[in-house]
Amino acid sequence: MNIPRLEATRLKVNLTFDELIEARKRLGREPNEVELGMIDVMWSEHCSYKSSRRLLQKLPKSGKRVIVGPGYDSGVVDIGDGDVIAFKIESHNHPSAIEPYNGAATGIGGIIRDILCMNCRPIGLLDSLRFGSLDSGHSRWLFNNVVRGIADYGNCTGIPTVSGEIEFDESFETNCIVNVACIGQGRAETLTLGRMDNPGDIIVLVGGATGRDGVHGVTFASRVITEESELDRPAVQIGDPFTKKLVIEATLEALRTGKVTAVKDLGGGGLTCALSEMSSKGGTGVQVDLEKIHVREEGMSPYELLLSESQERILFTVAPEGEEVFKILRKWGLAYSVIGKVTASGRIVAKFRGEVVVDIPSELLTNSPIPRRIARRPKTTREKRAKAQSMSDLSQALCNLLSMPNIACKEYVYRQYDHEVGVRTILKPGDADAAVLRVIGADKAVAVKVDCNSSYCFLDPYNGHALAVAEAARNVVATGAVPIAMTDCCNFGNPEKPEVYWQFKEAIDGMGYMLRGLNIPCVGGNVSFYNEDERTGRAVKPSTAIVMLGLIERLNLVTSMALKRAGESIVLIGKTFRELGGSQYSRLTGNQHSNPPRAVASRERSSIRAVIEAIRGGYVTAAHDCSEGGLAVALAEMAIKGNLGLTVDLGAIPHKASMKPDEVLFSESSARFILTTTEEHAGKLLSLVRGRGVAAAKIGEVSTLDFKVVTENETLICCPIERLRNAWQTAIPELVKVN
Amino acid sequence: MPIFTVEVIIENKKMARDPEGETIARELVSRGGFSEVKSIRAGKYLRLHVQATDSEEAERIVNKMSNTLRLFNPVVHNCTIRVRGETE
Amino acid sequence: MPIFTVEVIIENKKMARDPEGETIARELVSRGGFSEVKSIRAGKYLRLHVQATDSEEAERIVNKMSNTLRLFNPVVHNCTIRVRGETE
Amino acid sequence: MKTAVVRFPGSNCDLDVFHVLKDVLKLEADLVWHRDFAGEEYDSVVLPGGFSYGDYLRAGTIAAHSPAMEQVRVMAKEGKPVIGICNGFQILIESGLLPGALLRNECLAFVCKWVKVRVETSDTVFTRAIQKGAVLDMPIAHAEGRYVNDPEGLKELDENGQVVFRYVNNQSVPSEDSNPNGSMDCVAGICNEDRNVVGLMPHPERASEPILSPFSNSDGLRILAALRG
Ligand SMILES: Nc1ncnc2c1ncn2[C@@H]1O[C@H](COP(=O)(O)OP(=O)(O)O)[C@@H](O)[C@H]1O
Ligand SMILES: [Mg+2]
Repeated sequence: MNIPRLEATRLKVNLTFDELIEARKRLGREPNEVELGMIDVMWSEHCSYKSSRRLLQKLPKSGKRVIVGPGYDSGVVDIGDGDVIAFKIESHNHPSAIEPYNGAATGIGGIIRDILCMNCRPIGLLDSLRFGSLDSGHSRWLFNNVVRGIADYGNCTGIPTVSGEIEFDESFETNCIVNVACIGQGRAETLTLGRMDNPGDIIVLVGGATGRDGVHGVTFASRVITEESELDRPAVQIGDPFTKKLVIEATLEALRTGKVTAVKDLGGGGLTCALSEMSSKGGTGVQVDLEKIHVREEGMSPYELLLSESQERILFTVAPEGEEVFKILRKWGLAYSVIGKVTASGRIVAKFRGEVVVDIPSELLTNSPIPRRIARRPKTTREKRAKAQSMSDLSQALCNLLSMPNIACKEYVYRQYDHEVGVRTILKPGDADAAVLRVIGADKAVAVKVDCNSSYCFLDPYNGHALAVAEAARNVVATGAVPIAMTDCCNFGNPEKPEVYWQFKEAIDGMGYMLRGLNIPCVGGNVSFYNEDERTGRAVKPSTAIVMLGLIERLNLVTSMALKRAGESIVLIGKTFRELGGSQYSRLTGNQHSNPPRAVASRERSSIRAVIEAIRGGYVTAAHDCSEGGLAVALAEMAIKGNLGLTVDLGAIPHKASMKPDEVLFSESSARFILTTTEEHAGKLLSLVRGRGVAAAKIGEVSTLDFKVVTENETLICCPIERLRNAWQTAIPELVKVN
Repeated sequence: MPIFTVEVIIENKKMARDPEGETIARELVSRGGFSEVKSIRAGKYLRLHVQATDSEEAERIVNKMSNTLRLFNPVVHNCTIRVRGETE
Repeated sequence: MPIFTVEVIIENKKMARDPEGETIARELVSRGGFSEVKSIRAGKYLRLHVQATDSEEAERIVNKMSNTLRLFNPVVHNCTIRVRGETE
Repeated sequence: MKTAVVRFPGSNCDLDVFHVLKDVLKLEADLVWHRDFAGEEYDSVVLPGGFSYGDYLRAGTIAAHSPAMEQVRVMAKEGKPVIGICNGFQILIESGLLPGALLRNECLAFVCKWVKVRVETSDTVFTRAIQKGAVLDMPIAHAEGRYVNDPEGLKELDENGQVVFRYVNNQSVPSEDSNPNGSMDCVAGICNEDRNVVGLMPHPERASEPILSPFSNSDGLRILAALRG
């Protein structure tokens, strides 16, 4: 019997000694080469979540709207009338760091499949990106190519990229962060779960032909990037959005026949991962014949066939007599192969040229041993609070803040994204804190945003992650939505290092605290570890992108951030404290080392409830949350968007008398919103909010003139809107132009 | 100093996929009946005029340029530089 | 029958401009140190494997194909076809 | 009047157009797979936007060779209304039903934004009910929309009144800063000599419901409403 062998296999295993012993014990014999490869991949950090699994359990995951929680391809929530939304986020940091264009593109490809698997149509993409400073040529190269990769893939597949965020910080210079999310819409009664429940169903591999590409992609993502990985060529896939578009349409059409019982994407871990996860979830097994797989290259070994990560592939299980399904696949010009069937054995059995080459319990593959990880608080995290230096010209300070890349307008990026396709996007990138997508044919919409502030997360992971959850929630609330569920993507360094593991542990606790406080369930997530540069030994700032989903119950509640009419009142919700640690203003003034704003769940909850009530009451004409850059920046953004001026009285802003004007204007205290309201409604709005125990004050009025902040006896800021707009809009295009 | 015509061709690596070439071959060329065409790879093409003392120098300059501007990424691309001779 | 490697190069006519070439040229200027590069044109490149009795036939096939299938738009493109020789 | 929305592999605005025709305009319309398309069953046809065949080689080229385009050619000759939106426009150009070329945007990037286009003639099947000089708000979303033609071709188009739409600024004037892709003469859409085949880069179907428009109007519907007959 001539079975091709891959000589290097044995050497490439990343399993630890303990894991090897455990594998042998559970299997009751020595695993063969192919089985060892499968165990290696499935027990990698990427597939097994071995360092994070236990801690992730601590996040709240139930709620009355949750239909599918963590553990499946994506979370699914009920938005009423039988309509459901599936959403999921995933990281593609490692491939993007060495091949930004294809790395980001295939990230989009992967996340789309996760939605498709639930029998939901993908209706929106989001991207959460972190790079080093745009002053660096390498960062500009990463930035431009990541954005182009997302644009080309999303645009071609016809899924609008509706929202996102970008942060620039030196810690991401080598290890950029590329997290992409997808949301999909479906019906509760036709949801599918990626699991094999019915022995006898046939297993069909659909889409791209299997090649040698990406064998070991997963173990690669679970390692630190080294000089060597620059040569690890096959680990970065080439995206093929055209085939993906065909896969999307064909899959949705095939699912409509009712003959497709489950769908699962082939991503990290390839066929091995799909087969073992689907069967172990259903308590079933599989029998497959590897020769049946349609291949792109000759002479592929069983090992390569089972572990290839070729793109644009998807696995179906089909009820016997599913000829209609094959007809649909042929119509869309998709290749497919019937590779085996579901069994009741609980084992993955694979044959190649008549010989059994794999016979292993699927549960062994999906249930990795959990290693002991130690958490130790690093010494340097909490540095003592230093006072930020004041800038005397506050007009200039505001303009400088507006042109800081973390605050500046991201139009350069979202112009490249088709954010309109699908005719659902009511609030588009730049219109509001979150994107709003209508549900066609119904009087309701959903709001989505992804958010995180890595400076806060770095200074105090617990508090910073709580703040990220709160900000994401406020973002959807500001558009008129009630936050109903979230999903997250954690990006950390090497979890084997106690300091990193401590950050992770704190992060989960902080998120859990805020989620419980706001009563928002977590329906899934993704963890990316080993985001650190071996050369410098430096890890990225810990950051967890929070995707928040909100439901807008009636379309007339949709609220944007632009100022609407001169004469309207400007109302500030929430209290302003001296909280400039990690703020953009302290970055501007050269002082980065104090504590971030404090996250207080009860305060967030009250502010959020008050704003939701106010919008429902019809009192709000514009809303915006206060985050980076504080009150002044938030006001400036509203003014720029509405092309209107305003006058705000500093004295009317509730704050401690000892705070200096710049501290009041640029502090990034959480739990705050700015609303505008008509003169007629101002009184009602204030009493509604105050009645809920939340601080609220009318701080000024919208005008047709300049942007003004005044006190009783002086003018602190006076800027024409054009000057603000110019600072805000030209900053990023100018920076990327530099060579 | 003479002027050389130099070509730069950037293609996906041999072992990498080329969805564009594959699609053109499948959907256009073979449907159009040109069965003699067995395979297609698509790439990007640049034609430069370079002033240099000789063809080696011309090649060196273009090589340096391709790397400086990151016209290709060695992780996924092959880059071929050809000096096509002197231009009058 | 032998297989020939044939190249197809599609470039914009002058009138259609070449923003990509212009951009690369501009970047070179702004980086400085590449004053030897006098002009840049960007185009699309296809590498075909064509089965034919000889190189003339290979060229004829590709030529016919380029016109029939409109691999280029004659209003705005120039198309160059080159047989690069036999493939083993 | 029955309209076909032809779906090529990679079309992605097919469902959007279909939604507007069915749910907004309440027209009789079918979503037709390109291989099943029989022109004689329809009174008009829409070639929707998207990335047919991935836009590989050049946007629209591969779809232009599809047998469905033979059907469209016959319909065009019979004087039936034919509209190509974005990728549909590119397909009409590549199949020779409309003159010129659509090349990569001057900025070399995909551009998605709302633009203003001026209606240059009321003398087409799709602009009959719109006054010449009217300015419409619609979004564009494309990477290859730079309209190019040789000088004679361009002159001829202009003289025949075949330029149907131009990108204009807030003063309703075609200008460099209103031109999102570097098109010659700010051309955003054209028609054939018989004035029944129209192609345009902006997406009327995305501007057909006030809720989707930043200007709360439904300017795009004014074009698609022509399919009522
Ligand atoms: N990478 C991106 N992709 C798409 N849209 C983006 C991206 N980055 C920012 N945006 C959009 O720009 C606007 C401002 O984003 P951001 O500065 O993160 O807002 P906030 O400060 O409220 O979190 C939002 O509408 C957001 O969706
Ligand atoms: Mg943000």
